[in-house]
Parts: sequence; C-alpha cells; structure tokens
Amino acid sequence: MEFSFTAEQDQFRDVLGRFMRDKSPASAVRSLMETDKGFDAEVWQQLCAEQGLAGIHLPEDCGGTGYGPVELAIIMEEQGRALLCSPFMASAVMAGYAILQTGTDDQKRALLPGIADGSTIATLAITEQSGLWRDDDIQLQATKSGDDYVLSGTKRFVVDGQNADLLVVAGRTDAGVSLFTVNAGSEGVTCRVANAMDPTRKLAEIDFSSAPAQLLGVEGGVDLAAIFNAVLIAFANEMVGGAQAMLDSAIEYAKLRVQFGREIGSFQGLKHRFSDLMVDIELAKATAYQAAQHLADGKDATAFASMAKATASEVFRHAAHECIQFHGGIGFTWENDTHLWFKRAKSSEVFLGTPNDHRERMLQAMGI
Amino acid sequence: MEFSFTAEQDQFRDVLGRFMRDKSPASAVRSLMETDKGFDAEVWQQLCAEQGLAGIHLPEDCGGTGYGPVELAIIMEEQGRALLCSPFMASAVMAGYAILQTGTDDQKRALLPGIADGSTIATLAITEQSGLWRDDDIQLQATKSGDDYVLSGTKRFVVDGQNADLLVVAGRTDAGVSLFTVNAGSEGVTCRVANAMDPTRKLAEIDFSSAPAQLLGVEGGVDLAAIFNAVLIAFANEMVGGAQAMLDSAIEYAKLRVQFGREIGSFQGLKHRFSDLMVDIELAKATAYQAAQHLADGKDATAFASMAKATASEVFRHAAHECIQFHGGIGFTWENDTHLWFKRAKSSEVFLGTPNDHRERMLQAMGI
Amino acid sequence: MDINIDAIRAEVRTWLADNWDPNLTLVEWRTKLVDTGWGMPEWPEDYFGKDMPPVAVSAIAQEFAEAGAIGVMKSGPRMLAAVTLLAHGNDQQKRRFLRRILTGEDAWCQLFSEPGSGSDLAGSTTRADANGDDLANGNGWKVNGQKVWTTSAHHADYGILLARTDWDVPKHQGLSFFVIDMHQPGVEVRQLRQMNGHASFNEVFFTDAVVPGHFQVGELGQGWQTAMTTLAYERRAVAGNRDAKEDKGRNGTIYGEYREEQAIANEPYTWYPQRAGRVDLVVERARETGKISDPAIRQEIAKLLTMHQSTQWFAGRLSELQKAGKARGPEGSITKLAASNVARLASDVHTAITGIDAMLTGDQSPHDGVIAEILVSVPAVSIAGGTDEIQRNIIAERLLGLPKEPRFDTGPFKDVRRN
Amino acid sequence: MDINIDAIRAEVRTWLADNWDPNLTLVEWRTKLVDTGWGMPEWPEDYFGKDMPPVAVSAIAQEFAEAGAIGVMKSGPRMLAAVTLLAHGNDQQKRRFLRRILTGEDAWCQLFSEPGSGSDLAGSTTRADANGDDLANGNGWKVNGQKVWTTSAHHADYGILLARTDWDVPKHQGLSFFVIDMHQPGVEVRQLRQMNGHASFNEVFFTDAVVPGHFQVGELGQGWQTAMTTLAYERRAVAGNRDAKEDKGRNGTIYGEYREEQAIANEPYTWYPQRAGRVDLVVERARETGKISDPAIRQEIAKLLTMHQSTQWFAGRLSELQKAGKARGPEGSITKLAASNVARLASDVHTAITGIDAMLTGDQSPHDGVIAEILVSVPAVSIAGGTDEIQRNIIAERLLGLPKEPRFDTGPFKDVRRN
Repeated sequence: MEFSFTAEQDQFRDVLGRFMRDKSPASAVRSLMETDKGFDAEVWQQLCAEQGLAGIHLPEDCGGTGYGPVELAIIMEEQGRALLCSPFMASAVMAGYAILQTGTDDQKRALLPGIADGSTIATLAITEQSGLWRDDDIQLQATKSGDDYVLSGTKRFVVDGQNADLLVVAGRTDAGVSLFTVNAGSEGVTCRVANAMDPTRKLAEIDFSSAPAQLLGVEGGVDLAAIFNAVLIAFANEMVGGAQAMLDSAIEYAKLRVQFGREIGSFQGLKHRFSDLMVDIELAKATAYQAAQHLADGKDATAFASMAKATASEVFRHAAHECIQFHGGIGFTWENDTHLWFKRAKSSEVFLGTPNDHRERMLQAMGI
Repeated sequence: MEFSFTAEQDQFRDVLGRFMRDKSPASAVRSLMETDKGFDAEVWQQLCAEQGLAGIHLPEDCGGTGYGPVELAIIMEEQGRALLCSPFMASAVMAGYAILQTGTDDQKRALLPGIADGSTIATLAITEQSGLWRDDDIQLQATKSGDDYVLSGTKRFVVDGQNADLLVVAGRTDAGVSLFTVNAGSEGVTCRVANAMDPTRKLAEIDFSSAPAQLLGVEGGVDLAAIFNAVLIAFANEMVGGAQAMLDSAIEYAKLRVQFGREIGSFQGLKHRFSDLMVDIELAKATAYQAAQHLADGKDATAFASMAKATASEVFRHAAHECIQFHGGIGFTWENDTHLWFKRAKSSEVFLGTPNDHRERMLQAMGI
Repeated sequence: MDINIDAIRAEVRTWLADNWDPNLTLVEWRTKLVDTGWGMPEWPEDYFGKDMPPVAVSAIAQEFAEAGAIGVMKSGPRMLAAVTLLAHGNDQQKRRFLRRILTGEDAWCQLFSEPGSGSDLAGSTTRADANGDDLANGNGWKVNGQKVWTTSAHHADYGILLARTDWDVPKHQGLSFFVIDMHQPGVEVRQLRQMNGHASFNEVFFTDAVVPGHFQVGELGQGWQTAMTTLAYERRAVAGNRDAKEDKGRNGTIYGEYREEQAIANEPYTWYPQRAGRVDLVVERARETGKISDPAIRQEIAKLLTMHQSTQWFAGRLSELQKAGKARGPEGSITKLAASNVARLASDVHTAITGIDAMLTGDQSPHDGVIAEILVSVPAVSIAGGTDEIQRNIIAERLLGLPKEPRFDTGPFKDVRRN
Repeated sequence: MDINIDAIRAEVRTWLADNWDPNLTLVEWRTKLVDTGWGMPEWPEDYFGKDMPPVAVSAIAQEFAEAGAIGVMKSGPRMLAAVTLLAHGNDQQKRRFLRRILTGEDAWCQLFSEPGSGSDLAGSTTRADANGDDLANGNGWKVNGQKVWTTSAHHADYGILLARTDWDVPKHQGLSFFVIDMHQPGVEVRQLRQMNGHASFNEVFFTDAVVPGHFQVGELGQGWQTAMTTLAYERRAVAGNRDAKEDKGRNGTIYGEYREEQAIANEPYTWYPQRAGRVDLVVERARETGKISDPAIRQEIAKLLTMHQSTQWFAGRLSELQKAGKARGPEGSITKLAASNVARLASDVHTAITGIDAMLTGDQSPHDGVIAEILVSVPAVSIAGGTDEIQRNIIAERLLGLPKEPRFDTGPFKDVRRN
C-alpha cells in the first residue's frame, strides 16, 4: 500500500487552506513584515486556541491533539502556501519537537500545553557561528550552578527569538551537548533582531551571559539528529507549499495576461516550463509527504528528511524565480507579491543547511 | 583587440567544410565504420598530400605548412561536423604534437614529414588502466638496451592503434616518464582492436613485450601537459563541430517535419530549446577558439584547454541528445544518421578525461 | 454489490486443485480457463469472464500464483487488441478473436503510428478504400500505406488498424478501425533496427491489402474514439507486463512451453530496463570504480536517487488516488516526464562513474555490456509512448488549465498540411 | 574618404590646449564643444558635429581623455532622445533640443513601455488625440495613458513618447512619435520601487497632457519606425555608459559639477553589477568562507567561470564581427541570454558559498550588503531590456530561421485582444 492522504486529511487540508488564505492575504503579510514582531496575535490565538493547530503533533496529555507528522505536514504546507506569518515554526515545530524528544515527562507536561495553546511562544536556539547543527559547532557553555545551570555564549539565526518567552538552548557540558530551557526575560539574556532577507520570518541573535537555565531531560541526553529530522520534514512541507503558491500565481497571471493578442499562457515556450515546474513540485511534494509518513511510522527519518529538505528548497527557489520571470517586469516590483515568497525561498535555501549539505547527509544515512 | 577569425581563415573554413562534407556523406561514414580500418585511404591521401591538412600545425622544415593551432582548430571543427573518418586525430594531432614537443630537431625532421604527407600513420599511446594522462598512471616500463630501449606493458584506448605504422609511447625509466617511438610491426607488439562504442573512432589495446623502441628527445624530458593541452584544444574544436552538425540537422528536420498542420519548428516549446542550444554551442565555440588562439600565442594553455574540453564535450552530448529528441521516433533508429554523432559525443565525453576532471584541472591551473 | 472474497478464494482454490495440471499443454489448460472464465475474471460472463470486481481479481491472481498455475496469455500487444475488441467489437468479432488471444494461439499487433504521424496520431494517412462497389455486401476494403513502431508485427497473426476512410472531414472524424489479417500478400513486415542495435519494432507496408467488411470494428468514421480505448489501456499498462516472473524451478510440460512463449513475447523489451537508466546499478558501479568517494559525483548520485525515489513515490500515490477514483486522469504524464528526467540523469551519472570505459561497448563494456546499452538506449525513453513534449502539452493544458495551442488542422483533412 | 588620423589628433590637441579650462562651468565648456563640433564629432556638421568616421572619433576621445577634458553630456536616457531626433526630427526640432541635451541643461526620458505592453511594445495603448479641431493649425495633441519602467523621469525636462493616434489600423501602423514637456500639470511621475528596494524606474501618468503640433516627430503613424531607431541604439548602448570613469584626483570647478551630474545620472544603475551576478566576487568569497575546498562547490564555480568567460569571448568576437560588418544583427540576443544564465548561476553559487549568512540582508549581509543585493537583484537581468523569452524568439526566428509564431494581432488594433 503506497502512501496517500486519507479522506479526513484531505478535508482537513481544505478547511485549513481556506482559513490560512483568509487570514493571510498579501496585504496582511506586508503589514506584518514591517513590524518587529512580525505576526498577528489574534490570528495566532485562533490558530492555536481555536483550531488547536500548534499542538497537532503533541500528545493529548501534553495539551496536544495527538495527531502526527503527516497532519503537521499539511499545516506547514498550507502555511507556506499562504505565507502566513506566525511563530508556528519556531514554537510549535522547533521548540515543540525539541521538548517532546528531550524533556522528562514532567517537563513535557509543564511546557508543552502552553506551546499547544499558543500562550507560550517558544523557540529553539541551536546554531552559532556556522549556522549548522553539527555537534562540534555548538560551543555555548553550560555550567552547573546549584540545581540549575548558567549559560554563556551566543546563538545566531534564532527564529522568532525576539518574540519568544521560552528559549530552548543547546549548550555544552562535560557530558556533551544538552538542551536547556531559559526564560527569555532572564537576566543575562540579550536579544538582537537580525536584519533578515525574508522579513516574514524573524530572526534574532541572542547573547547568553551567565543566564540561568534548566536542563531539559538528562545531561548529554539530547538526540539532535532526531529533532533535526522532524524539523526538516515540517520545513520541507512548508517549502513545497510556497512552491505551489508560486506556480498558482504564475498560472493565474499567464491565463490573464495578454500579449501579441494571446494569453501568454498559450505560448508553448511558457507552457512547457510550467509543466516542468509542476513535475518538479509534485516530486518534491511526494518526497516531503513520504518523509512525514516515514517519521509517523517511527522509522529513522534521516535520509528522507534530508532528501525532502534538499528537494523542497531547490524547487521553491526555482518556482519563485520562474514566477518572477513569468510576470515580466511587474514581477520584479515591490508592489507585486512574488518577492515575498521569493525572499522566503532564498532564505529557506540555506536555513537548516544547504541542498548540498543535505544530499551528502542523505547518502551517509543510506550507508552510501 | 578581441579574437576573431581573419577573412583568410573564414575562407579556408568554407573551402574545407565543403570538401569534408563532400568526402564524408553519412553513407561513407556508415560503410567505413563497419570496417576494421575505419577510413578511406584515398580521402586520407587527398587530405594530406593534396590539401596539406595533416601538417597544418607543423613547421615547414618538417614537411608542414607552418600554420598553427587556430587553423588546426578549423580543420578539427569541420572534420567533427562532417564526422569524417580518418586517422587525423591520432596521427596529425596526437602523435604530431607529441613529436613536435618532445623530439630532437633530427627526430622531428625524420618523423614529421611522413605524418604531414600522410604516408606514415602514427598514434600516441599514453593511457593505461585508468585512461588518464596522470604521471602516476603511466607504468609501462622502458629499459635501456644498447643505444635503444625495450618497452613492456600495456596501453589502452590507443586511437587508430590498429592502423598505425608508428607508435609514440609513454614509458617509465628511472628518470620518470619519457616518450619512445616504436615501429608498429616490431616483434613484441601485439595490437587488439577494442570494441568501441563509437565505431567511427577506432581504438586499440596494445601490449608491449620487450618491444624495441627509440627514445624521443631526452629521458624524462617530455612535457605531457603541454602535449595534452594542444590535443585537448584540437579535440574541443572537433566536438563543437559535432555539436553544430547536430543543431543543423535538428533545425533542418524541424523546418520540414509537419505535425498538427504546422512545421514542428514553429512550436515555441521547440524553438526556445533550439535557441538555448545555439547559445550553448556558441559559447563552447568561443571557448574552443579562444583556447586555440591562446595556444597560438605561446601562452600556458592549461586552464583554457581544460575549460574548452569540459564545455565542448557537454554541449556535444547535449546537442546530440536534443537532436534525437527533436527527430522523435525516427531519431532513435539505426537508419537515421543522428546516432553516428551521438555515439561520437558519448565517447568524446569521457575520452581524455571527463568534464568534472577538466573543471578541477582548470581551477588548479588558475590557482584557485 | 456485496462480494465475499473468502468465498471466491475458496472457490478458485478448489477449482485449481481439481483442474490445474502442469502436464497439460498451454492451449489445453488455457482452453479450460477461457471456458470457465477463471482466466479473465474481470471480463463479462458472456465473453470468457466472470464479471468480477478488481478486488476479487487480485485475490484470484494470488491464488493462481500460490498454486503456481499459469494464466491466460496477456503478453505483448495482443491485450491492446483484446480490450479494444471487447469494448467496441460486435458479438461475432468478440467470439471469433478473443478466445484465441487468451489461449495464446493468435498473436496480434497494433497498427496506429505512421512515419508521418508520430506525435500527431490522428494525422494518419494510411487509407482504406472501398474494395468493389458494394460495401453493404461485405466486399470490404483495400488498404494502402505504411505503419511503423509496430511491436512484434513479424509474429502477429492479426493487427488492429487505424486507417483513413474519409478525407473530406476533419482529421479525427475520418478514421475507421479495422482488424487486418497479417498473413496476406499485401502486407509486408520489415524489422526496424534502432540505434542501440536492437530491432524491437517493425515497419509494416500495405499494398492493396484486403480487409473484409466484417472486420470493421465500430462505426465508420469512429476509429479515433475506438483507438482511444486502446491508447488508454496502453498508457496504464506501460510499465506493467514487463516483469513476468520466471518459473525456473518448476517442472511440467506447460512450464517449458510457457517459458518459450514468454521469451518470444518479452524479446522486444529486453533493453527496456537499460532505457530507464538502471538507477539500481548506480551505487554498485560507483563502488566498483571508486567514484563513490568523489564528492562532486556523490552530489549527482544523490540527485539521481532522489529523483528516482520521488518519482516512485509520486507514482505510488497516484495509483492510490486512481484506485480511490480521485485522480484527474492526465497525472500519468507527470510520471512519464519524470521517468525521462531520471533516465537522462542516470545516463549522465553512469557515464561519469564509468569514465574512460564508457568508450567501450559489447562485452568490453562493464557489466557485460549493460553500461554501454544504458548510454545508447536512454534517448528512447523520452520519445517512446508519447514524447516528453506531448506530455508537457498534456500537463499544461489538462492539469494546469493553460490555453490550448492555436490549431491549424481542424479543416477537412485533405486540406491540412502534412508531410 | 581618406582621413589622416594623425592630423586630426594634432588638431584636437591644439584646440584642447587653447580651450580646455577646468575652471569653466560645465555648461560654458560644453557650449564650446557644441559650437565647434568637438563634442559629437560623429554627428553632422549642421548639427553640432564634424561628420567624422568612427576611427577618428576614437582618436578624439583618446585625446580628450589624455587631456582630462570632459565631454558633452551623454549619460542616462537623453542620448536615446538625441539619436532619434537626429535621425527623424525636423530641422527646427534638432536645433531646439540637441544643443541643450549635449550641454546637459535638459534631461530626457523615454516613454515607450506600458503596463499592458511589456514584451509586446507595439501594443501601446497610451493615446494621443487631436487637441481641438484643426491639427494643421498646430493645435497639437492631448495625451492620456500610462507609461512604466521610465528611467529618471523624475529628473526629466522632456520625454520621447510613443502613443497611439489611430486605432483602426494594425498595431504597428497606428503609433506616432512625440516629444512631450514633462513640466506640465497633465504629467504625473511616481517612483516605482523594485523588490530589491531600489527605485530606478518611474511610472508616468498622462491626463490630458498637452503636446503641441510641432512636437510631433516624423510622420503620423510612423512612430514605430522612429522608435526602432531608439531601440537599436539602446540595445547597442546597454552595457556601455555605465562605467564612466571617476576623476577623483582632478581639481577645478568643472570636475565637481561633473561628479555631481554623474552621480545623479548613475543613481538608477548602482545595483546593475549585482544584477549581473558579481562573478568577480565568487572566488574571493569562496576563499573567505572556506568553500573553495569543497569539491562539489568547486565544480559549480568552474562552471560559472567558464560560462562567464565564454560569454565575454563570444561578445568580444561579435564586436569584431560587427566592426567588420560581418554580423547578422540579432547575435546580441545570444549575449543577452548568456548573461542571464551567468547571473542566475552566479546567484546560486553565491548562495551556496555564503550558506546561512545568505539569510541576512543590509549591513549584516557579507560585503556590506552586496551579497544580499545580488540574490534579490539577479531576477531582473532576464527581464529588463527584453525578456529571455523574447531573446529566444529572436534567436530562433532570426538566427536559426525557424518559422514564426502564428499571429493574432495583425488586424485593426481596436479589435486585437489586450489587457
């Protein structure tokens, strides 16, 4: 039996997609992206408290709805398609998975419900200078201090760092890398907003200077690769949603725009490129979906997660570029919406590792 | 002043091109490729003795006409375009350059005139198991024996090895790699015809078992890279000629073939691909020509030779593939001529190093 | 309709236990299958079937496989003829032709493509003209023209033929559909050699070849609609029939006959795996040549494996959607186009991995010639069964809803430009 | 005509020695140039030139450069107006407009492109209607419509305008060419911001804007032919004017004025090097980030350098062919298309080299924002100055001789479908 979405999942997508598009017209994206915070608290509240989306992948005893990676993938795809601005990626996906994978049962029950209902905005601070999740690149120092710890070091590219109440931070002790939770308002925590190319995804650089922290789970007990895989798969699904938005937008324009007395979409030179783009997007979707199903099945998802990330980010970049091209001059203006997705695409290409990085990671995971 | 061909060179090309196409219709290629020898002795005689082409790049005191790499490039391009079957590449280009670069003045005056007038068919045997020109890969042993040497070892991918009277062979002594000349009829020389994918370019594997040989130049005195560069540049020009033949053939077909009541060449999907192909071919030509001019100027041609080889072999492969595709079903038949060039293209892609090999070599030569 | 799969399984098991005998001849055994309907259970009861739904058909196939029982003859183009005749033939035609197709006694070929109409199949110019004055009396037709890309025509007893009977109407309306007897003087079959040296196809030349009136299938001028049935089946079946299991371990008269039959039927397809690029060999080959440790080649290998894997996943999901009735139809063009991309990249990767040895062919090429065969076979995959360009048109117009190309071939066919 | 270059050189040297004075104002100095013809020696003697052939023009330019002497004002779109007026204007128009273009006193803009007609320039719908009853009495025109992609319209005193005067004839035949005064109430100029944050272009809105009858250039309905002169010059000049040397070391009133003038003229083009992909930075950047030692990235760098280098070689050979009169004309489309490919690959390579820092922009992006600007500017290169698709059409039809697209816009323009 091959993977395909169930009728319920299809219906979930339909409803959700309408909701997202309704809540995130380009005008909303444009006004939110100009703000420091970058999202609409009311929409976020609807997303979490009313729709229960932020806890889709979290267990019911932690405030979640007990679905899994496939349903999360649907949310991510529709969110990426609508370019809905929210701390979903940071809080629900990144911090949510990190706590779910690493925390003790008590910690999960304490921390996850707030993430699920949206009352806590959390984020995950792993990367430093290199921007990579490699163990060696994590140099932030965690020092035992009484029952708790203090953290010192700097994290870069922290998604929604400026919006987070709760920081999940990777730090190093003698036992290796562990995760810690830090209250964002604590002394010793300094957050600088980064100048992000993609203004719809806020980034921060955060300094920790003997900042008080609690250990998540046990020392050295974090499975970074597992968290990374889950995040990558959600992210890949977000990207294929973005790619689809670009194809839809270009198709809509090509059907309306008349040049030389014909719709430009009737020119075979364009039609064939549209077809090639659709093929690439469908294959990237197939990979992103299958990776989610694989994760849902509880199998090691390393190879497929990296495959999905590499494929999705390349197709998103390509789709965004083609969408500009098919719009012609207007596609390069600020007024046209294409650049909003284009910047998300360019940014997504390198976030969490380049396509080349992930192809290599995929081969190694396959024993090749 | 940028490079371009002189009016005389343009005229030379015109005359030559007509001659080549006249002497090498597809029917001739097809009958020659079925023979072991693979070329028409009479045409070869006309090429060399009447037209003086095989000595174009050789000095006048060695029986040549004293032109240089640019004129040789023109010959190679037109030959590649017409797919003219001859030992030109083996004898004039490979062995010719090797002797010219390496031989003593006496040796040049003794050996080159026969190559120039076509009475001697020579070839160059460098590669062994790996097929590469790297110093380390040359393991054939040369042992001093009186004034001369004996050679023992095996050479693979010797172009026109079975047709050659004179073998120029790379062998190893304590001084490193040197070139030697061997009479093909000597005892200890065994030649096996290889089963070449491209039947228009004959290949042989040659065993040397204490075969008598003369040293060319001085021991350890060969500049393999210089010979390699000169050969690569000639070869790149041959390949762009092949690519042009594929474009011409596909264009001709697209103008004639009617489907859906229109010439298929009027469909924009095809037109745009033709245009892209033309761009690629023109850039590959620009590179092949400029590399030839660079060589003619006496500069180190390593970077540009490798650039030209990589570019030309990729565009030739691409053009041949597109030519089949544009022909549709008929393009895949034996009866259609496209496969003759296609096989030359596939074979050329790996002969003398893959595109990846040459891109790396190019960067290193540029100090990158 | 409620169906009890377990009951059907029990029934077929019992029937097989009573009837299956490896020492029968193929025709003897298949005659039983045809008479009982167990050979084509999805077909109507009136015509050698049992009117069973797909789920039952799968169960029956499993029972046959477990018993090691051979099925009716389905290989090669004969099933294209069978499904078309079943849908459009008259009672007499179905009775006459279908039985001997299923028993394997008659081989068939498909006579649609022409040199002048490859992508534009409806532009066929092979003509069927009334033979004598009175068609109503069954004088029939005489056929002139040429067909091409005909698989196994040299083994065929009959062909299904698309020919033009009216030149004064638009091209799709002037075609009619016939059965033609391949054993007659007006039919000449020539093998067509491909660039990879194989000869999987034929050209077929008709010179006043005769078709009796009762060999006309469907209405006059409705040939295109009839041919659509054939083509739809062909598209679905394209990757199906190729990998019939070999029953090497089994003994019995029938297995010997069956192997021989399959060898002939599969002969045109031996190079098809190479045409698809042999992605399965890539990692093994990279290990053999050491290129597995070349980071630039590794990137290409990863791209290829990704493209290949994702194409399979897409196709898998599509097949689930089709089963659930949720597919729109033309999505198969995505799979086909993706398969072309896979094959082309695989050929490039095999070339890079193989290096200099890619200059050799036949037994001197690695893996006993397989590598060389990949390199010279891959160009076929983006042409055969509908070119990539046609797939792109289908995707653009039928999946993405882009406007159609302006048309220049809608008038009376006699006025349409053609080669 | 025999020309003595040495004599010309001597003459201009003497003239410069007598006249060049860095303490003049720009207008004073350029007035001398215009009066003597040394400013535009290739122009006719009747109109501020000296009727000199190209070889003499080069020699004169060299002498100017050696003396450090400033030339006439050529930057920005004003030369597009100048060459068009020179070719198609009447004597009165040439006398009135050309002088003040060359002195730099008047700035101009080009009003051709419209929102509805990008690739299809001849589909312009900006209309010029007779203003009052009697055109013959010079009542002139009133203009309504919108132009776009207008470089420097906010600095312009005049514009050259393509507008439709006849809707009952095919589209190329109903256009006329005008000069329009940009300082009037019916002309509104808005800056048009691009996705990279720059605002190099304007939109220009016309609401009953007035054009006097004597501002009509060429015959009524001949506007397309006139515009062709502008476009041909624009295409040749496209990569030319951008890199005017900075004269930082020089002293004198005139240099200060000149630098200021050039800064304004070049402002729309500051991001053009980024748009082209900044291939020059790639190796340096790869060294900075250490990616220079990544074999897979090295392959991409090598491909990029090859593509870039070969495009330059092609362009160089083309320019030699053009000088020798052996070019066919449309080969420039090859260079343009190749430049798009280079830019796109360069953007990809910069992204791969930069890695995670490619998420940043402004001063947080490497090289003080240049890297980010590359990534968000490159998409313009394949659109501006004629899309890649239009270049492909030109190559296919005019270089390869493939049949033209079927046309649907050849009837009276009022009946042609448009947005």
